[in-house]
Amino acid sequence: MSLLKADGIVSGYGEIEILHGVSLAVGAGEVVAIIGPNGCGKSTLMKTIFGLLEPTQGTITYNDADITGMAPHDIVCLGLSYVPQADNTFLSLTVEENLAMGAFLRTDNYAKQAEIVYDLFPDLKERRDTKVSALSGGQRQMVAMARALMLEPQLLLLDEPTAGLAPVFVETVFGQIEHINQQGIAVLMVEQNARMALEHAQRGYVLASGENRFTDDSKALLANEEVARLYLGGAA
Amino acid sequence: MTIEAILSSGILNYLVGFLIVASIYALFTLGLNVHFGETGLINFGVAGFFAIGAYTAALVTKPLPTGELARYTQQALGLDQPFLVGVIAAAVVCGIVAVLIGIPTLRLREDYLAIATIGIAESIRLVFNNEQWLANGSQGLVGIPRPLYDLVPPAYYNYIYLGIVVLILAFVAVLLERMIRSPWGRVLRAIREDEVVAAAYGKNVFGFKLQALVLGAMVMGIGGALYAHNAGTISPGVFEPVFGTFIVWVMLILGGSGNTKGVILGAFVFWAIWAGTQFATDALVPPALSARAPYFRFLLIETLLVLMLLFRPKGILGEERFVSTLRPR
Amino acid sequence: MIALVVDGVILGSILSLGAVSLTLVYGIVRFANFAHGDLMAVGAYVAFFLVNTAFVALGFPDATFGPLSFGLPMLLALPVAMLVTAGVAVSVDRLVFRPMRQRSYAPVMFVIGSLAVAFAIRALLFIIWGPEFHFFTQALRPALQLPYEVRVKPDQIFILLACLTMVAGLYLFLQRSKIGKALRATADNPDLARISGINTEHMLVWTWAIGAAMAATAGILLGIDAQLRPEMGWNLLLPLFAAAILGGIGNPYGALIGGMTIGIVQQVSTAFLLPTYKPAVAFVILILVLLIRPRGILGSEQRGF
Amino acid sequence: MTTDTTDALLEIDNVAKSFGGLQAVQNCSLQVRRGTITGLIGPNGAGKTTLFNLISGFYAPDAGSIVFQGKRIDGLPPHRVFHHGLCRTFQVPKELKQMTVLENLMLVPTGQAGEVLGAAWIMPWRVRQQEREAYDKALDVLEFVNLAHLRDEYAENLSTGQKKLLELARAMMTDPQLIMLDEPGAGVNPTLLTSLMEQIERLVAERGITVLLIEHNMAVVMGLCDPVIVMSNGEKLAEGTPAEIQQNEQVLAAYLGGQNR
Repeated sequence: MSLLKADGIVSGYGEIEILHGVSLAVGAGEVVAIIGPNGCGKSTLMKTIFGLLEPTQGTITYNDADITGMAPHDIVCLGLSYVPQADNTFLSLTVEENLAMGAFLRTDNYAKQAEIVYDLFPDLKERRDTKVSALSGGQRQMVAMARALMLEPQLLLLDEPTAGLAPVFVETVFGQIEHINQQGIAVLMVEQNARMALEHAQRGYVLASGENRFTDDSKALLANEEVARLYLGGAA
Repeated sequence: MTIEAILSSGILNYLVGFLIVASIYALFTLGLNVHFGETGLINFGVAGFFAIGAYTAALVTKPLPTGELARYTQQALGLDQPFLVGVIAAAVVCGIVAVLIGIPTLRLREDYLAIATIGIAESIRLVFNNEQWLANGSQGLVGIPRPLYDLVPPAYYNYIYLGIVVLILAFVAVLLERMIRSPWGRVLRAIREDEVVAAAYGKNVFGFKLQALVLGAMVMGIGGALYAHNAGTISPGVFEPVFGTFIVWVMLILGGSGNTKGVILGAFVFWAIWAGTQFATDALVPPALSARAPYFRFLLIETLLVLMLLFRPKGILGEERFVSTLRPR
Repeated sequence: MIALVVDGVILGSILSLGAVSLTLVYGIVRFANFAHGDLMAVGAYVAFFLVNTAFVALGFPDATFGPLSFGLPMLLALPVAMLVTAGVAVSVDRLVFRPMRQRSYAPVMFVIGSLAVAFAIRALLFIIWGPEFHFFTQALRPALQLPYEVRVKPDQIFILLACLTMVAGLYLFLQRSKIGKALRATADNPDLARISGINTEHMLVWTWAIGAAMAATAGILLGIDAQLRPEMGWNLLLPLFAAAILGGIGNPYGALIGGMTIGIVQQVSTAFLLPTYKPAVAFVILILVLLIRPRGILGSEQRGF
Repeated sequence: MTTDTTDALLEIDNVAKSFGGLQAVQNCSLQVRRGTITGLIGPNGAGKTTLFNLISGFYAPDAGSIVFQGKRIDGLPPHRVFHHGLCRTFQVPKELKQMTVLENLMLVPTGQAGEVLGAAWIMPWRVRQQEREAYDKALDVLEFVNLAHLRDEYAENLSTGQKKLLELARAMMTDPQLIMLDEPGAGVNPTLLTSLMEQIERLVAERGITVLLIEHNMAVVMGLCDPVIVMSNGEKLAEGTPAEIQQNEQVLAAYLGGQNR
């Protein structure tokens, strides 16, 4: 049974249609990667799923409930968290406070969940009282993910978690994603770092020009030569 | 009725006085239109330039007090110059003040100019209020000469002055309209819309903003000078922010910010509304509260501005579609 | 001179309270609110009405606290005035600024709107209470004699302590409470706040309420120290903005230092200038700051053109 | 892969820029040769747009130098950079909303006598003549980008795709040495895209303008650009002909991730 299901999504900005009918599904506890050349509509898909853009066609269901066109504020309550690509931390707040903001909707004491999250990111525990603006890019990405985990989501949406990070951090971030998944949390990530993403995912979707191009097991995608060629030269 | 009787009738006199003041306010509105309407500069200190213009004109055209008068009136200078010299001096001094205030603020975000212009307006008022030697302190100056006063009998003088004011207003309006609706004005409007684009296409944004600030301030200075010669007497109390600044903003938004005809229309329409509210408050406000009646009128115009901003931000006329009138059609 | 500095600290503490609340509002609503000074005046007049009219009519005892010029009625009036002022600010936001937000107006329109609100509030104060000065009390209290010929009124010590308590309270609120942290988060990154499930419209209501309540307190304290006039808010506008900009606009802790600095400089300037020049002194400091350290004050790398 | 430095129009040497701890551009050195259409590609976050902002004067670099036609331009304000002969467009269209399409274009030409305060009074003939020239040129450009029918429309009423074209049209109003295009093809429909590519080629061939463009559409890059420069993590990773780039292991790795170290 799928946790999240998007069916025939048509979406974009204003009059520019970026997605021309994309479908995907994420099962409980799965790690799924969306890859594809720049401009193929990966981020647009993420924003549409999370209610930041409204699709002109298609439906999105989560746990069998229709969430198409719902406000992000309400989607968060359902157990779906989103880490945007840029500006994804509160820079002037401390690490601890960023986590507290992630747990804003919780009415109980969130300390227990904070401990669980800190166990996932031991680096952050040491720096819990440091302002995020003093952290490195890789650490900030961890704060962003930690914030999104505070509501104990069943599914985490990650938009380009390694964009702009130094290579040494890229592996760390993927390691963290694996840890998160081990807690039983499903992950749907958009990545330009396609090889690494597929190595850490069970399944992958390859988008091109706003349409599904390939859908397969990640090992099969990694072996597919056409996928590799898509990145340089075949995107039109 | 004889012509003389008509000319000196009360209603007509009232109308002429009304038109003179409305025309002077139209000059302030034209100046503010260069600032805000065209360039997007927030000047909350119109009253400051109003005051500087009025005092400059007074000090340049008045002679130094002599004899008995000198015991009661102090003024730093009294140049005894003709009317037009005073008007030009008022414009020049306002322009210089605009440069001084523009340099620290125009590179920063728009709120800073707003705060700084309030500052200059308040400070100017404080200086004229407290510095007795400069322009007779809080009592202000009286006996500011009126141009061409000996031409006709005093009862008809207002017609002459109305002519002078309307001529100057027309001159300034035509002058400004052509400048605004030329490539120069196009740059100003581009800065108002997005100064990043203007800079990316090679326009010296700071330079153009400064030109606009100075030009608008000079027009306000002319308005101030005409006010001083009309009233014949000025004191710091005249340049309170409600009368000096706020009313001008309401006129600008009402008539149509960015449209020369619109802002002149706004000045006249608003001044008519303002006069109308006087009759209304006289009739409606109980005599016991009559001292507070003006504040009912203020409340009314403040509400009017908010309603305009919310429901008709483009004013009566709105902007002309094309900036440049020099282009081919 | 030391006496002037001491006076400056008292004035500075009131300015700090005003500037801290001004800058708090600025950080969230993101425009310069020119009606902030007038919210201070609203607070002062509401307290005046309670203490000198309502409570008297209700037959409250008019006892004063020891050497202070006021008593229990004032302490009761303070929270009521804070609430009323908060209500005024929230209503203004609902009637004027929220429609503008919904129509995504440019920031300049909000600034012009706030000027209209400022004058409207002032006109209402004139209509209700008239143009004359008002005093909370006519009673004169002896000043305390301190070393170095410093004379301090007991009221002034109360003012200083009250301001410091309020600012400290705000600090704790922003640092410790859930809403306080959410306010800082919203000021920092409104989009991310929304994604995290924070309702930013609620945060705006909180901001206006807290900012106005603090402004009301500052207004009342100023009324205790000096007198009440309908234009008191307008006269405070320049010192308040100068303090907020000096401290780095949007930064409450900077505004505290800025307020103290402006207060002390204003008072010390009276040794050389007429006291009526105080707003002009604030203006000169403002211009100097803009000339010398505008970037440090903006706190960002954005370039001017 | 060798670059002849003698005909370098734009030389970027060891430029660095960070934002509050995040290194957006670092040790970036690259050159744009005169008469080329140089493509700048790289994954998101590689620092391409930051580099554009550094070159065009919207940011001052923390370190390094930017030399254009033998003159240093780093640290100059944007309008001075423009007058050195360097023009840019914006990734997210920045149309002047309450101005017509035509006047968005007529703003651009340099040396307009009418931009001097009062020129409309002092020398109306000259201003009028220049306005006619600007008008004719603007109409030509609008004709080309298929916006001529919208010339008197307010720019804010255009669709996003049309705004993108307006962005390009504005750049075409100038006669610079170098045009920097930030994703000119994004959101433009395929038919128009083909003619857009032709026009860029004509700019180079007929008017001798050099072009530096950021583009994500690989068909555009590979069909139009030579050389192609690849950026990754804020620095230049590789440079070469489209064919070379397509076979470069390092580049493949940077895009696909994995072994780029």
